[in-house]
Amino acid sequence: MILTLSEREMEVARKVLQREPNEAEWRMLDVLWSEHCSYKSSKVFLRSLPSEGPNVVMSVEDWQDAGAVDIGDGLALVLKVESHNHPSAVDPFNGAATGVGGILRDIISKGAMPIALLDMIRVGELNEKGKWLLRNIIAGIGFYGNSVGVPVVGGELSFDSTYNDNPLVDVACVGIVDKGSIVPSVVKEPGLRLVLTGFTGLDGLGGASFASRKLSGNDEIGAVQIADPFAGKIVIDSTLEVIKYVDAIKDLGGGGLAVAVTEMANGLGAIVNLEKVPLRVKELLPEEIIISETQERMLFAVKPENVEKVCSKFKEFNYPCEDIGEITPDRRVKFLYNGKTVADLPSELLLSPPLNLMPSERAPRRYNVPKDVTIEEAINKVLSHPDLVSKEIVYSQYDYEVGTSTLVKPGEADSAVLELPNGRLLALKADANQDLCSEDPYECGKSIVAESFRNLSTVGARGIALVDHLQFGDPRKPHVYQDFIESLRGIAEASRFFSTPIVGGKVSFHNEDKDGNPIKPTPLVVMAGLIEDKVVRNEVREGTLVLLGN
Amino acid sequence: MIKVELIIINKDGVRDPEGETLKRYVVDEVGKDKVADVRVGKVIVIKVNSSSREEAEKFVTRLAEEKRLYNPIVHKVIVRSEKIEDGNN
Amino acid sequence: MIKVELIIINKDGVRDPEGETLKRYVVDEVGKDKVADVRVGKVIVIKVNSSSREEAEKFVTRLAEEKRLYNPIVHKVIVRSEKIEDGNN
Amino acid sequence: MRTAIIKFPGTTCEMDVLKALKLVKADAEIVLFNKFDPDHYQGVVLPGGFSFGDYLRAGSIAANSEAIKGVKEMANEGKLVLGICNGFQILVEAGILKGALLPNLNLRFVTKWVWLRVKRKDTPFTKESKDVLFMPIAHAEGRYFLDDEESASEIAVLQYADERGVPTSEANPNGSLMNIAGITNEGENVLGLMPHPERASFRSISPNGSSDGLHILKVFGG
Ligand SMILES: Nc1ncnc2c1ncn2[C@@H]1O[C@H](COP(=O)(O)OP(=O)(O)O)[C@@H](O)[C@H]1O
Repeated sequence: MILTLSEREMEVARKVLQREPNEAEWRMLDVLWSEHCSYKSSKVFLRSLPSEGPNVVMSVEDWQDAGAVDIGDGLALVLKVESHNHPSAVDPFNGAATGVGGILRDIISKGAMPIALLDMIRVGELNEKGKWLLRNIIAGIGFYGNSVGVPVVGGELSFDSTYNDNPLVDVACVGIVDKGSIVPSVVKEPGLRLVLTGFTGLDGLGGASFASRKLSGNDEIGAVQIADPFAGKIVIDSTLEVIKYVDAIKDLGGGGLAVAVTEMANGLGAIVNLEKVPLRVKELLPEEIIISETQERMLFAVKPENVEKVCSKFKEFNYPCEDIGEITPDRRVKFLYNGKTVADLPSELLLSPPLNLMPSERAPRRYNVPKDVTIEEAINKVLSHPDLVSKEIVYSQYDYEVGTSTLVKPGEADSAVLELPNGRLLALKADANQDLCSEDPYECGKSIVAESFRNLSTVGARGIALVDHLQFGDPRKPHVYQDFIESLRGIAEASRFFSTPIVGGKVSFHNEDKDGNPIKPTPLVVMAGLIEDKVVRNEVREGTLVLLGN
Repeated sequence: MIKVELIIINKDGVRDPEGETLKRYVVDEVGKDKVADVRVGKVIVIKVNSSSREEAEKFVTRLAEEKRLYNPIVHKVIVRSEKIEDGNN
Repeated sequence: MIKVELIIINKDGVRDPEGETLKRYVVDEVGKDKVADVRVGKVIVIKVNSSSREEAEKFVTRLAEEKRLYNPIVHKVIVRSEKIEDGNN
Repeated sequence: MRTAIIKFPGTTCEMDVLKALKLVKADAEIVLFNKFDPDHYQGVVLPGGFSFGDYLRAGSIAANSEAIKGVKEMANEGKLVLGICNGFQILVEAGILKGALLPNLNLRFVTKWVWLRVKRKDTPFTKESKDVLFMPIAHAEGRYFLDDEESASEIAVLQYADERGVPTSEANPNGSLMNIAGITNEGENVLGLMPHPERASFRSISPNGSSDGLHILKVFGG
């Protein structure tokens, strides 16, 4: 058994339990206490983000699967960004595609209808491997987004050798929901049934925290998740049909059932009968069912009388749906298999890993300005950089017209504009800047927020909210941790300045090349704005040159 | 001339949603108990100017690796070959 | 159990852009004379509960026709089979 | 006209089609594939998307469904049948329309606004249409093929063209035979096309402010 828990963390667990956890329990603790699920090294700082505002409906401190802001007429906009970097490095097609699937499920978990996606791609040099990565990442994003009918309306494409071994694939999604019908991720009362849809399989066994292992003689299966947008589409359509019958929704992501059940119970208890979980392959062990990360699954908390109504919507499409357990008052999360206890841990312990404040140390500033460059060289260098070529080859592979509401399309302006169901116009933009961030993460944090705000203004929109995604190397390295803290400080300061509350975000550490060097710090923000008057369309005619600023 | 067939298909433990869907919605309609499993993959047929099957197979295998025609983490490959008369088949 | 392989590939007169692209690649790499032709198609591997290869092949051929697993205007199909132990590959 | 918009698992454009059909005052509704009764309707639309994941070949699994048998019946009875994008692929896979739709020559999914020459105006769908229409395509398998050019030319209703309506090879986005973007059947009551008329029905989202898709969809009005 390979665990990522530290000695100190294991001691804490033993002390609280007054016994040695069994293998299944260690694995549960391992995923729930992983950085990915628990934010143990970042939570303190995320709490300092300006997350409040008159329009904010659901924000960082609510710790839900996505943030939400009021956009008038009783509607809320739900917003979320996430990366799928490591899976995309191994299998760019499926890695990128499952990233899209994951972010969509976050949005539908709130009961919101997904209306647009953005994709931000960062790859290294365009050698044989770089081209293979890029080609497959784009194809994977298109495969999933197109198949489920959610338009990809914008994004970024950037090249830097810092991403040679560790490409960054970020996807953001926005959705629309009636403000009063937002579905929580957590339950408030015992007695609710736990309903699971989708098959559980071998795939994605071990994604969140332990390395691949041999299974039935096959190698490395665990690392790979195959995208199935067809199943994803059934999950989206059916989930949106049943939201009126459910009390809480969690999608199954990192850490599988272990994490979804524990987080949904949110301090209450739960009993799950693992033999009821629909399986794709017969030979799965109970301990494996608990942590399998198979895609296209959702967990619902449902009043007993509504279980049938929920499941019938899935079964209509031949999609599995079972009542697997219940929320209990006893504050313990229990997994049973045919009545036998497989794991039994206090909710409180699972939800509160020892926080992790690590040493941080400011790196020497890395200003790296080449001297003696002629203006001609500089212009040639900039204009021939692959970041500045037309991105049509990317966005033309995405169905950005589906939904018949994409007003300003990819390639037409610095932000995308969508028509909302209430007639209002929504602008979206994502920005990051790895070069600036590697020189001065604090200034860079401010700068990327300001840049998104400016980009929105070019179509006539004012930013109303943002989500951030913080991508760094190993936080145990003091310079990396310090970069993280400083860029966050910069982002927070700029969001306060522009009154654009941060309603959600995500942290991705351990982005490194194969020699263990961290990537350039790459925080990224996605901002949403509303157009108050009409869309501004920039039109440059022959003979005009427009420069702003000093 | 050697005709080399390269079959690229997901490894046994790796899911194949295409095969699953085909089984569930098409094949099972004809006879549910008749078929145990359906898998879908890609086939590449290359006619190589060579007189040795072994050499031709090696050539195609190397090509598939170098040009990343498959992803060794997800796929397995099966290589077969046969000698053919020029231009035939 | 019989493992039946159904290979679906474009007829000779129908363009096969994937094969063409691949061929261009190869030609770039190793020279024009090495490779005469490249074609890319699909393979469906079906495990049929049957003890006769002939019967299994017939079943798959009928399935392919009735359920239009291929489009006779553009595709040709090749059916092959082999006997396997239950559960094995 | 009482019109069904059939939704298969994986269909993505049913809401957009409904929204556009409302503009032409059609009496349209979305029907799930396993609840479709052809006798209830005078017209049917198969919208775009990825029915059954488009596994195997685009449209091939849906083409095997009971619902498509019903569509075939309607086609035979002379009722109006429109297949858009994936709907066109399904009609072809089901043999209701002739030919095949193969992967685009450049092997990529492509989204793009294109000009279309209306080659035949003797179908109910194109009766009073303009000569040149502006609509978006979004597909990976749209290269029309038929092994008989003469008959392809006869059934062709729409061709990819330049702005003036000339079907040049530059205007061909996917390598279709004779730039074919849409075809009809012998009875002219079935139309299949790769471009999306429903996405070209709202002036605000059309790059040039047109709503040419309504020229096709209006047949379901009234
Ligand atoms: N990965 C991508 N996916 C979708 N659209 C993209 C992607 N990358 C770039 N685009 C779109 O291409 C257009 C031009 O991009 P870019 O040159 O990066 O603009 P900017 O400099 O304003 O960020 C924008 O509309 C952008 O949204």
